[in-house]
Parts: sequence; C-alpha cells; structure tokens
Amino acid sequence: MKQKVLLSVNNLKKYYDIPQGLFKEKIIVKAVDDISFTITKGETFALVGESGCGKSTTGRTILKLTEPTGGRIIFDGNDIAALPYKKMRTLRNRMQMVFQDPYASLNPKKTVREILTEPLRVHKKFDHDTRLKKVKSMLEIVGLSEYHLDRYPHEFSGGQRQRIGIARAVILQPDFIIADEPVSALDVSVQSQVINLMLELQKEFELTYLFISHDLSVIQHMTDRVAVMYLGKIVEIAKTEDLFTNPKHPYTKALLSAVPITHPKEKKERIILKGDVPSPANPPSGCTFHPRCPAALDICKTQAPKTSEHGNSHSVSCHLYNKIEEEIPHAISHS
Amino acid sequence: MKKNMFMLLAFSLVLLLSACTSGTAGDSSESSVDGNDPTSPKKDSLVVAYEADAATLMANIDVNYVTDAQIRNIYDPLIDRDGKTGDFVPVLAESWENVDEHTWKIQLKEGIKFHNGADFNAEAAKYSIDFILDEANQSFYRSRWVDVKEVKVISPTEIEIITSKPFPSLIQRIAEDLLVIEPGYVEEVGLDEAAKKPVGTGAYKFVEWSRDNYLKLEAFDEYWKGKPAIKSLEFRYIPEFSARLSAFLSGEVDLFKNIPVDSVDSITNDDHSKVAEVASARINYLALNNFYEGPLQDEKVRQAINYAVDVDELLNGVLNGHGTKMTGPLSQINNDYTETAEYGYDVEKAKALLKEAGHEPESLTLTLDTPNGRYPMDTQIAQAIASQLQRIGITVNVQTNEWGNHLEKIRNREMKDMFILGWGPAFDAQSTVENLFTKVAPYSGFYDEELEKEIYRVNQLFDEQERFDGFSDLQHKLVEKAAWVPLWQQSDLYAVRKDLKFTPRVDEKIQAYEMSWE
Amino acid sequence: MSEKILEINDLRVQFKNGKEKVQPIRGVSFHINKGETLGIVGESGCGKSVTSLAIMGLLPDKTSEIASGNILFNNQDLSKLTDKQFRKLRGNDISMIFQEPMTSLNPVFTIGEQLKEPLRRHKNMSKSQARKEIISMLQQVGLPRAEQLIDEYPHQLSGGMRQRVMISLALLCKPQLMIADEPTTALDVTIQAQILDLLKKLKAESDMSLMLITHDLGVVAEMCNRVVVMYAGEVVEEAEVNDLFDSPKHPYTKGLMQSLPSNNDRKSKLFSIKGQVPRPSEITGGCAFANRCPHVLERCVKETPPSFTHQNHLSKCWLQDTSYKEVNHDETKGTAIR
Amino acid sequence: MLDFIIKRLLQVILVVFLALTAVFFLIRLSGDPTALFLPPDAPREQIEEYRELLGFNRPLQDQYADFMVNAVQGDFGESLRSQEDALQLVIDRLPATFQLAIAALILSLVIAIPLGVLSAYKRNSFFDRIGVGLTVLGQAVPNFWLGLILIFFFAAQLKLLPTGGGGTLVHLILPTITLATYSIARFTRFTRSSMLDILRKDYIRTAKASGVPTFPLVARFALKNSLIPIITLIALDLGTLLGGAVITEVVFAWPGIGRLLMQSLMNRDFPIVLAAVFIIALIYAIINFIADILYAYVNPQIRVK
Amino acid sequence: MSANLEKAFHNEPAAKIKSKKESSIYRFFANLFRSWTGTLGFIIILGLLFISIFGPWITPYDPLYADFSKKLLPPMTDGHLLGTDQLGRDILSRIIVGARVSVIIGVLTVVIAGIFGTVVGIISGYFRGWVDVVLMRIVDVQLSFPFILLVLVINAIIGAGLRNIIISLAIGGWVIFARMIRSEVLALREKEFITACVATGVSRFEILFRHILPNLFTPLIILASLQIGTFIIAEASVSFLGFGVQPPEPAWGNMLNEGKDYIFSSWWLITFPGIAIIIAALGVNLFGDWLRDTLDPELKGE
Repeated sequence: MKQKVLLSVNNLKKYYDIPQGLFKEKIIVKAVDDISFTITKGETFALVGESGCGKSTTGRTILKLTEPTGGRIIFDGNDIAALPYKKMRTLRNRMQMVFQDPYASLNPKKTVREILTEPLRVHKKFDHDTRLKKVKSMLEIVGLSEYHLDRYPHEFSGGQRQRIGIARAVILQPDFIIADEPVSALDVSVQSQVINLMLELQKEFELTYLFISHDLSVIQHMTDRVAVMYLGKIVEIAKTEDLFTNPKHPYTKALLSAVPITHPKEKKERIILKGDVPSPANPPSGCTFHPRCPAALDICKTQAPKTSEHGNSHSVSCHLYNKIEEEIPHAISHS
Repeated sequence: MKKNMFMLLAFSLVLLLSACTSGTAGDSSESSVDGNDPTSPKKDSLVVAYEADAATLMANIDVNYVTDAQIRNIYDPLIDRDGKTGDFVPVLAESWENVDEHTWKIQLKEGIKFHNGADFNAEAAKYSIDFILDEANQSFYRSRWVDVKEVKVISPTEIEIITSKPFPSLIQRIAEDLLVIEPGYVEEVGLDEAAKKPVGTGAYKFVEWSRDNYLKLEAFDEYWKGKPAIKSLEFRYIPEFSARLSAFLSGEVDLFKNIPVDSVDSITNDDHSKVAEVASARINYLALNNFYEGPLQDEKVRQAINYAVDVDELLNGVLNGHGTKMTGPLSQINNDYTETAEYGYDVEKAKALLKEAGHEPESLTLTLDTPNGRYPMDTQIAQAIASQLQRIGITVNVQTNEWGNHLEKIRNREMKDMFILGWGPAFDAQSTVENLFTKVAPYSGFYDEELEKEIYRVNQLFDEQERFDGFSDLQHKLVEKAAWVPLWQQSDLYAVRKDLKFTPRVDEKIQAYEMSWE
Repeated sequence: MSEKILEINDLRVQFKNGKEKVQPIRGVSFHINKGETLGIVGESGCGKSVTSLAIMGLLPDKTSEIASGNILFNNQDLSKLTDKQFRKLRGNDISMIFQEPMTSLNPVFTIGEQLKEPLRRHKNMSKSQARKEIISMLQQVGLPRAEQLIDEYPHQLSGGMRQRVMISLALLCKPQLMIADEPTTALDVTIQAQILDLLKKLKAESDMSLMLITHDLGVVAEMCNRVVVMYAGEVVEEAEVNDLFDSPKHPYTKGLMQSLPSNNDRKSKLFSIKGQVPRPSEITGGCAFANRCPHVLERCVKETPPSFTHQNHLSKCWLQDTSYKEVNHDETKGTAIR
Repeated sequence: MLDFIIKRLLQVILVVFLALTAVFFLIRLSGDPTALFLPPDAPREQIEEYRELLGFNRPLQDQYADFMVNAVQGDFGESLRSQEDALQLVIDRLPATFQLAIAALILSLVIAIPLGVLSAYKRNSFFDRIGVGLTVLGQAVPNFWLGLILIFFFAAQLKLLPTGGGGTLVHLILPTITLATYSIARFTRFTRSSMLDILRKDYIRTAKASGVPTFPLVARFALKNSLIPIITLIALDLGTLLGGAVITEVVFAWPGIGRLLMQSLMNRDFPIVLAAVFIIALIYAIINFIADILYAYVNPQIRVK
Repeated sequence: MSANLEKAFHNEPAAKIKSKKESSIYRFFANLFRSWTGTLGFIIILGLLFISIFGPWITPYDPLYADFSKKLLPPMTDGHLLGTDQLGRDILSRIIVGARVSVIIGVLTVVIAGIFGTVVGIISGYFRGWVDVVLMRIVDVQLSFPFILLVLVINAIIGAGLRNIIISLAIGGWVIFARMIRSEVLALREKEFITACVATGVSRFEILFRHILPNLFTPLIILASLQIGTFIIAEASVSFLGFGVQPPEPAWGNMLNEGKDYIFSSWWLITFPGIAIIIAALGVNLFGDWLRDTLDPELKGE
C-alpha cells in the first residue's frame, strides 16, 4: 500500500543573522541547515535531538511561524514558503500546533471558551451555537467538562492546560499537528495521560503528527519514524523500531545509550560523549559531530558526510557508512 | 495608622539629622558672611540684594533698571536727577544750555579721573553718546537717541549736541540713559572685556562678578566727590523674595528693594531692621482699552468704570496703604504734573452712566488682563478690581499673563477690555503721554484722534511754559475721556539694616555713595 | 546495620502566605546511612525540595517555619541550631547542588572567587593554597583548562560545565553529606549521562553520603541504594532500590512505574494515574492519594494511613494493613509489574 | 567596543541635533523677543529695525540654516540681552550646577544605598517600614515646597544656614538636601527592590549553602549584583539632577544652568536657551553614554562579549 | 462510593463558581484591605475624587471671594479653619476647589499621554520597521531632556494656563508610556500564546486587538496610576514658577506661588497647599504601588 505523502520538506534552511557591530561581519547561525524528510498521511514522525539542535525551529518553519531561509516545504501540494500571508492563514485550519509550555501558550486574559472558540471563529466555521456545541464536545473529548468553560488558564493545572492546548489544536479537525515537546513540562503521572490523549485523538481524527521531543522513551512509545538531529542537520532517519534496535550513527548510539536504565538490575554499556554540544554559531568543520565522536576518522574533520540509504527507509549521514559495509568498526556497536 | 506614625517619625528623624549637620556648619557661616556680626565696631561693607543679575556691566546698552541701578555705582552720568525731587542735577556736566532747537551745549567738569587713571573729558562724553548711536554696539538705548545727529567736541570741557529734529527731552535722555565710559579702555581691551570688567568715574571700582551670584565692588578712593563711606559694596542676586527676605533677616544682606506690602511688618518687627519707603516715579494704572472693539470704546462706559473702581479701597485693602493715589496720568513727582479732577467712588453714577450708554451692568462681561508679579500685588489688584466691578453687576474675567506675553498682547493689540500696566520712572509728561495715548505707540491702550494731534503739537514745543500748559490741558482731557482708571504711584519699599543711613530715591537708583553706617 | 548520618523524624514545615497557612511537608521521616545514596522521588509539589531546604536550614525565614519534628545530623538536631552554628555546617559538613546550573552561580564573580568562599570560611586557607585546591578540585570533576577556568565568569561556561563547577563547589570541603536537588533535570541526556557518571565516580572515591532528589525513576535506578517516594508532603514508600523496583507497594509508586512509556507496549495505551497532584491547600483528612487511587477504600478517605513496615520496606497505605492482605496477594509476593 | 562607542557617539550627535531643531522651531514660534529688550517707549519702527539687526525678520528656514551652520562650529550667537557669547555664558554656569548635582548625588547615594540594603535585608521589619515610608513620602514631596520649608526652618527661624547663593560649602547644604530628597527616595526604593530581587536568586542560595555568613553575603555578593542596575539609574538621575534642578536653583538662588535657562526663557533670550538646551542634552547624552560603558565594564556578562 | 468520595474525586466545589464580576470585585477589595498602604492610598483617592466632583458645593466659603478686612487670618480664626490668604479668601475652600485642578490635570494628562504613548508604543513595537526606528529616536531625543525642564520650556513657549499645562505635561509624559508599551508589546510578541494565535490562523489585527491589547491593560493601569502623582507634582512645580495655572483659578501650585512671599509672615499660605499636594501624590503613589505589587509582581523595581 502506497502511503500518501502529506508533507515533504526539501533542503530546508533557517539561518539567523547576529549583527556584530559596524565593522565586523555578522555571524550566521545555521539553526536548521539543509534538512529533508517527508511525512506520510496518518503517521507520527519524530524529530529528536538535544537542546539547540534545531528541531523546534524546524517545526516553526514548517508552520511558517518564521520564514525559511531556503528550501521548500510542500504541504499537500501547497508550497508553504511561497504562500502569501493570507493564503497561509486559510491553510492553517489544516495544520495546527501544540506547544511545550501549556501555560505560556494560552493567553492568560482569555477564558477557555474564548480560547477554544477562536480557531472556529477565525476560520469562519459554523454559527455561534454550533461553535459552542463543538467547544463543549471537544472539552469532553480531552477530559475536561463544560463547567471549565469560563475559567482562565491560571486556574488549571499543567496537565489540564495541555489538554486545552491540544483541544485548541484539534478543534479545527486539522490533518496535521506539530507537537513541540508537548509532554516534557509535565509530571510523569500526567505525562502518560496526555500521551494517551494524543494517541486516542490520532485514531479518532486520523491525525498526522510531527512529534518533536528530546525524550527517547516517549518517542519510542508513540512514533512511527524518527529523524535524529544534531546541530541543525538530520544525521539519521529510520523507522522507530529500527532506530532503537539498530542505530547507525554514532551520535544516535550515544544518545540511546545515555537514556537512564529502567531497573536497577539492568546493565547498560554506556557511550559517554566528550564535551558539550558546540554552538551553532560556530560549528565544527567537516562533520559537525566529529569533536565528540568516539569513532571519528580523519576525513570527518574536513568533509561533511553524505547521506546513505540502508534499506527499509533507513538513512544516515556518517562517513562510516559512506564506505563499504564491512569496514564498520565494531567498537561502537550497541550492546 | 501604624505606618503613618512611622512616616512621621522618619521625617522628623531626617529633619533632626540635617539639623545636626547644619549646626556645626552654621558657625562657619557666620564668620564667613561679612559684617553679619552686629557688634563689629567698624562696619564699612554693604550687601544689596537684587532679584536679578545685571545683563551686562557695560554702560549704555541694557535698559533694564536692575542693570542700571547697579552700574551707576561704577559709572557716573553727565546729569542726574535729585533723589528727592527728581530735578536735574549736574554730575560730570557743569552746566548745559539750549542753543537752538537743534543744538545743545554742555559744559563739563574738570579734573575728574576714571578708575584706570585716564582723564574724563569731552572726548569721553562724545564717545559715550556715539557708543549708543553706533549700530554695531546694539545698544537698546539707541531707539531713544536716533534723533541725535552729531556730537561735537568744542573744547576738552565742552561738547555740542546737534539733533536732526527738535529734541526738547534731550536733557532727560542724558539724565536717564547716558553714563560715561572710558574710550581708551574700551578701545584697548575691547567691548567684551570692558563689559565684564568695567571702568568708570563712579564711586566704586569693579572687583569681581560672578554671574547670577554676586557683583563685588570696592570704594574708589580718588572719587572726585570724596572717599565713599562704604568701602566694599556687593550686589547679591536672589530671585525668590522669600529667600531674599530670609537672607536679609539672617544678616547676610543689608538692603533690598521691593518688599511685598504684606511682609512689611515682619521687617519692622525685626530689631535690626527698618523699612524705608518712597513714592516712586513709577505709576500703576488700569488701562481701559479702546483699541478693542467692545463696550469700552464708549466714553460713558469708561467713565462708569472709573466711578465703580474704589481706588482707596484697593490701596488700603490690598496694598496696606503703600502707594500714593493718583487722579490723572502723571505722578505728583512728574515735572509736568497738574492736579486733575477725581472721579471718586460712586456706584450709582456708574450704573446710571452704563444705562445711558445702553448697557445693563449685568449683561456686561469684561476681560481684565494682568501680569503676575511684575508690580506690587498686581494679580491681587486685578482680582480685587474684578470683585469691585462685580458689585455693580459687571462680570469680569481676570486673565493672568506671563510678563513677556502681556507686553506682546498689548503691542499686538490683542488685549481685550482692560489691562493693568505700570509706567516709569517718568519725570516728564512727554514720555508718558506720547507713549501711552497715541495710535502707533506699542504699549498704548487708548487713542483719540483729536487728542493725538494735540499730543504731537505739544511735543514739539520748546517754550517751557507753553509746553507745561499744553500737557496740563492734555491731562485734564485724558481724565475727562476716562482713558484709564489711574491707580497710584508705586511705593518703593526697601528693607534696610537699622543702622544704615539710607534715603530711598524716587528714581529707584541705589547709590552706595549716598549711604553710610551709623 | 550501618550508621545513620542523617535522620529526619516527623518533620512538618509550615508556609505562611498572608493569612493562609499551608503545610507542604506533613510529617516526613526517613534516614540516610553513612556512605549510601538515598534517592528521593516524587512529582513537582510533593515536598522533596522543601525537605532538602529544611535540612540545609535554607527555608525562607519570615514565611516559613519548622512546625514540628527534628532533623538529626550526626545526632545533632539541625532544627535547633543558631544561624551561626548552621553556617559552620553548611558547605562544610553538608553541601548541596541545585537543579539550575545556569542561575545557581553568581554572574558577576569569577568561578575562583565563588569557590574560594567556603574554603576561606571553613578551612582558613591562604589565597594561594585555596587556589591550588580549587584547581585540583576542578580537574577532579573533569573540567578541562582548570587554570584558566578559575578566572572566568559563569556565563562563559556551558550548562554541563557549570553543573560540574557546582559539584566541585559542593565537594571542596569534603562534606559528609551531599544533597543533590534534581542535578540533571535541566541538562540534555548526553550531558546528564556525563554528570551521573561523575557523581558515581566521586561517590566511589569517598565515603560521602548522597541524597539525590529527582523525579526520574531512571536516575534513581541508576544511582541509588535506597529510595524514598514522596507524595503530597508525605513519605508514601521507602525501600531498598531493588526491592522497590521489584515490588512497589504503594499504589502511587506502582502507578508511577507503570505509566513510564518504557514499561508499556509501543503504541499501546499507557497506564496512567487519573487526576492531578493535589495542591497543599486541597489536602484534607484521609490518604492524600485517595482521590487518584485505583484501589481506594472507604477508609482511605476518612483515615490517614500509618506507615506499615515489612522487612525494611515501608509503605503508607491501608492496603498494607494485614486485614486487607488478601486483596493484594500478588503484590506482597513480590512480583514485579513489568 | 570601538564600534559600540562610535555608534553611541553618532546617536548622541543625532539626539542633540534633533533636540536643538525642535527647540529652535518651537521657540521661534513663541514670538519675537526684540520688544522685551527695548525701552517701552521705543517706537514701532525702532522695534522693526532691531528685529532686522538681530535677524528675526528673515525667513525661518534661513535663520535655522544659519543657526545650524554656526552651531556646528560651536557658535550659538550672542545673548540678546548682554551680548556675550551665549555658549560661554552657559558653560560658565556648569561648575555651579555640577557642584550641586554631585553633592546631591553623593548625599543620596550615601543615604540611599545603606538604607535600601538594610531595608531589603530586614524586610518587613520596623526599620524597613520606615525606609519604605520615607521613600514613598520622598517621592510625594514637591521639592520647591521642601526648599521653602527648609528655608523657613533653618534660615529664617533658626538662622543656622544661609538661604542660598553660590560659594561656600555652607551654602550648599540646604539646596543639596532639597535636591537630593527625590533621588534618595528613588535610590532607596530601587536598591531595596533590586536587593530583594537578588536575595531571591538561586546563586544567593548557593552562597548560603556553602556557608557564607549573612553580612558578607549581603555586602559583597548581593550588593555587587544589585549595584549594576543602579548605575543606569544613577546616570538617569544625574542627568535629571543636572538639568532638572531649575526649581531648586531658583528657590536657593543657586547660579546654575537651570536658573539661567529659566531667566532666558522669561527674557526670550533665544541664543542662551538654545545653548543651554544644547549643553543639557549633550551632558545627558554623555552621562548615559558613560553609564553604558561603565555598565558594560562592571557587568562581566557584557564585558567579555 | 460514598458522597465523600464523590467530592474527593471532582474537587470542584460547586459554590466556587460564582459570577465572574462579583468575585473579581470581591477579590480586589479583599486584596486591597490586606495592605495598609494600599487602603490608605485608595481612601485618599476616593477623597480626592469626592472633593473634586463636589468641591464647589462643599466649600465653606466662596474660594474666589476677596474680603480685604479679613486678609491673612491665621488658621482657626473667624471660622476659617485653615486661615485666609492675602486677599482674605478662605484657604480651605481654595484647597478644596484646587483639588479639582489637580485631579483634572493628573487624570487628563495621563489619559492623553497614555493614549498617545500607547498608540506610538504599539505602532513601534508591533509593526517595527523604520517607523519604529524613527519613533524611538524621537523618544530618545525627548528623554535626553529632563522632564520638568521640558515641560517648563514648552509652557514658556506656548503660554500658561490650565489647557496649556495639560498639553505640555502630556507632551512631556507620553514617552514613558510609549517606551513601556513598546517593550511590553515586544515581549508579548514573543510570547508563545501569540505564536499559538498565528499558528491558529488569527489575523495580525485580530492578534493586536484581541490578544495584545488586553494584556497591555494591566501594565498601563499601573504606570498610569503612578504617573498621575508625577503629573500632579509637575503641575504644582510649573505653577509655582509662574508658568502653570494662572490665578485667580485656584490650584495648589499657584496658591504656593502666591503664598511663597508670605513664608515669613503667614506660614499657613504655603503649608496647607503643600500638604495637600503631598497627600494627593502620596495617595496616588501608594495606590499605584499597591496595584503594581498585586497585579504585576515582576514589575517591582522600576
């Protein structure tokens, strides 16, 4: 069965200029540097990486919350980068977003009723009464109830707020939702509630998710495919199970190995990376991961690696795989 | 409540703290202020407070009385006025005569020296007049002297002044405007420097001038009239009256002019102080403006207002009697003064006249403009006049103007019905009558075609008697036509150290040479 | 049985906010043995941080107080200490590292100036000696270029490096007890791994006790000997780490473990505890977890459960009451929920 | 750093230029000063003649162009009244103004910083309440009124202090207190709240946790942090103290720049007004400029960048 | 499950949901009365408003009526509680009527300056671009000049009087609003809930009016209440120097101006109007401080 491609991102770039005064050249921060991937209808695609790797910027650029510097974003046949503001606005009823901080993303001066009616009003859907009905049923769906309608965001707990945030995103019944770290600000016991909600909603409304997170266990649980980002670039894309069982890029391996164990008796071989993530304003030459890479080769310092395919839609950008398979050093294989 | 207490406590704490620090400092202040100590045996210094600094120390430039009063201690005039009568008295001039309508001859005194040792002579006198006439010097007196064509030096002690028009008031101009400067010094150091370190023939030599702070002078021992009794003279500039008064009461200042009438008591009550008072040649009046198209263009209305304003009440009630009531446009000190009829306070007549003119008093709404703080109690007087007119039913809106705007409004004929203005010091009729009752005069508030012709005629007269008669007639007519409500001669009130021999002058000058300590 | 370095008995802390009084700590008791790592787990608002601040004597003076209970450090009651006595202890015998390495260092002083402070206070060291000591400590926590770093300002360092600086600050006076309050929460996974590794290494090198406060059961599994689980200002469970992971007794602990995605099948509905953590003001009588508990009994709402201890495994739940044993047969047998 | 300085200097020039332009046109619209300087009996032709002489009859844009061309060369023309160089007259007043402003600044800092620090440290104590009460009161008292009251008490009733005029240190006391009151209130308030803020910071908790005693904690650690924002406030207030001391200068007969400006405004002595505006704007800009540099210098977070 | 349990499950006490308005007013006062200073400020403001509205009807005497026979009476004589002035006018009556001038000036100036500054601040902060650059340079220019001096210069130029002093104070005061609003808008623009609006597809103007404006209300109210005090004092200062409200209109500043010459003879002329100014400014500031503390704890400091 051929899946329909909903979103395709080709060579997306997002650079920021940092002016350095009159006489010095400005610094260019490559927050997102030439990334490509596609998302098919109905799947959950994950972007994973550490802070500052560009995963959130990617999400925002896709929604045109910031203008891309280069590349194309095709959503269901529409080239988003080239779309004028007004057209983009109408397209937004098919693309929605859920934010990390459920408190910051809700206007503190608006009641739940206002927050949830707004998307319907903006996109001129339904009349007044139907809207209210919709809002009420949406509240039920996300596990709140009618008597929350005239409350303000500060009267809710973090989990409840995130439910409201999700309700706002889903109320338009969009095709596609970008969820930017939707559960990382939540407590463990609430986190699972929200994940469940998202999974249920996906089933019910046939949603496609772009799920941005740094939490590997959540990603493992709920996504279909994963792209691993490091310093603005995608270093590996694979089906979720594939990635967790057979990571290829040294960074992915390190990332997976760094996840704490789930039981004290579990033994885990750990790859401890040296140093910190470099600043995107001043990335290392060649493969940007090479200063921290336990398997770095000489070529890594000078040349950026090409992307290679490894079957089952598993691709990776690493010099180790640019050569023939047999030469993969075994030293860094996952235990 | 608790918090309030805290605040109170804290505030008193601050006061206490500052009191402590100031206590120690106070001692040094007493020693630092000259002659503060009343027990000091030989006091020979004098500190005079003024509300403002001199604009410049160069003579013959700035017409402001504050500048003039100060620099007259440094420079001498050719002719001065008598401090009591206002009559002309020779100073550096010996005598003067009118040769013909266009020519005046002035004899000068001999043997008088400037502070720098240079001799005073006819060249100096000529230079001083030429100085005014020279456009480059931007003297504000030049407007009054434009009719002077030429000054001729006849001999070292004699000059001749040729005018382009008959100039009957030339002697007055000489007395009021002209101070003698040293040509050699000005040429040598230049105008800018001479303006900062003046040289004259006056009783006091320049010592130091700190702008907006003080001007220090010392006695010129070779002064031609003799050594001044007061050795050092300081003018100190204190813009706020209250600060001036407190400086005076604390002994920092010995003399200052213009006490508000309500503060007279606080000085007379002070053991070391007294008040000196003189009726000045400066007058205050209520102009009934007939340039403005309103009810006041009607003579009857103007007369009615004259009846309705009770000048005595104003004088006694507001000014505590400090002022000399006037009935006509000239003060009693004025040389051309004639006694004119008094309207008196008569409400009934006022109402009748208004009715005659076709006005119900209650239907009248008039505007009264006043400056604020320019003349003694000016805004208060205006408010009092308003309430007096209110008594016969006229509504008066008092409008207070900043001084510059007040003048501008008069000049631009933007004044409405009435305004308060002062004039002086004026010792002759022409300067008052010509400048306040003709159509073109900038500060005029009244104009009558017939009267204006008469004014121009009398101005040209040279014969003293004819001239006097002409102005007498004009004064009567102006009163008849009710051009103003004449108010009073201002009373100049001086706060004076008790042991200072000081006689106030009618022309507002402060001549330290005339003073001494007892 | 090893020696107890810290013992907390029925600690209650009260916060005053205007006229409202709340008790974020409602009778907490536990202890730390010499040389062991005790994990304190709980979600936000459970009182774990307040407990640590109470131990350090860092509760805000005016708005909070220890209402009852005591904190014994080497048998000395910390809650009765004067400010001055406490100061001698802090940074010297007990030290602490905090969650936010970004804000926990003073931005206007160099690293050296800040690290110097405890050495000068407690050890009376000379300047050059202190400097040497600091440099060696910085090297010990794995910081490169220690000689330069000592004269740099905090903002010049990355988050991971700052946390290392914080750790070296805490270790400088060789304390007997170190409290680490969520030391890795603000860090990325790879950096977290570095820091946990470092802490383990340091622990192994000395006989220091470590109290590790975290919300992450994975961190606990990796680091701790014993675990205290807190909920709504109370200790609900306390056990050896293996014991706890093998057979959690309190429904809250169980729920916590079961709701981890890694303990559920991929894409399946996660186990979850319904409802929200109650605010301190919402807690009335009875078991604080009663409104979220899947096994709730009539009794739970009315009566506050006492602590039931079974072979050093403590649990504050009516289910542990012997009369209810049968109901929970499988749990008591010690089957792990996996 | 260099381009920061150049950028700021350009900004200063722009600000001063625009300020002068605005005041130039405003003041020209306010009317013609000529008649004020002439004797009242000067006839209209004479007034006209003087206007011509002083250049007031020329088209406004020409006057402006001339003014700017000259001003760039530091020539603001001569005072209309005294015919002295206007800029020089203004510059002559600077020392007096600086004296008063700096005395007031020192007094406020000496009082406000300890008061603010103690208030914050002893938050909600009796002492703190006094401090807070004082600051609220200090900001509500108009300083001209305070000046009058001080004169009334210390000069008139107690005869302890001179009322005004420049010169000795003694003359400085009352005007300094008057001028400083508002700044004391502001600084105290600011120090207090800034200290409170700092004392809540994580790094203070860190210092406490490492055993730093309270006094050094407040005096060394926290104060240095809270002083950094105070620098900006000081710059702002010094500017106000310098330029905004008009009222105090008038009440106490202090021969400063504010009083000169007041008089010149009343006299319509335009060259002095413009020169004073120039100097005040320049000083203000320079002080803020210095403050920015100082701020960058004291604050390591900016310095190193 | 018992009723107890039921309750414990939905910790939603039905009684808690009252009408929105009632509870917010109740909260306001409950909060206010908890603070001594706030309450005091509130009472002073109420008093000020009361006498400025009903002033002309509650004065014991006609504030403009001059009776020279009764001039300069000390307080508590002849039925004049605070004495009379140099024209024999009742000082208490003049202070009461003068309150109106202060309130009018304080409120009108804040409204004008606030509206203008807000508009500029929004344009600058929300639309950015060259308009922002130009507007902020203008703000810089104005800030390079001390406020009180600026007001004086403007008043000297445009003339004195009640209307002009409001104009000059507003011209002098708008920049503070513009700056504050601009920085608020800039901060709000970056807030996630605004991004969320964009993501939902809300138009720019709707974002401005429905989301940014309501969030500006709180800081605006706080700043306005604190600025009123500043404006009241500024008006008094300018009137004191003779550039402000002109007599006979009774205003506290010009009462002081008229009374300052009597400081040695009749202390009450300057004492009482001065105290009136202090009380008014104090009240407004206390209330403003309280507002700031309650509404926006983060604004503390400046």
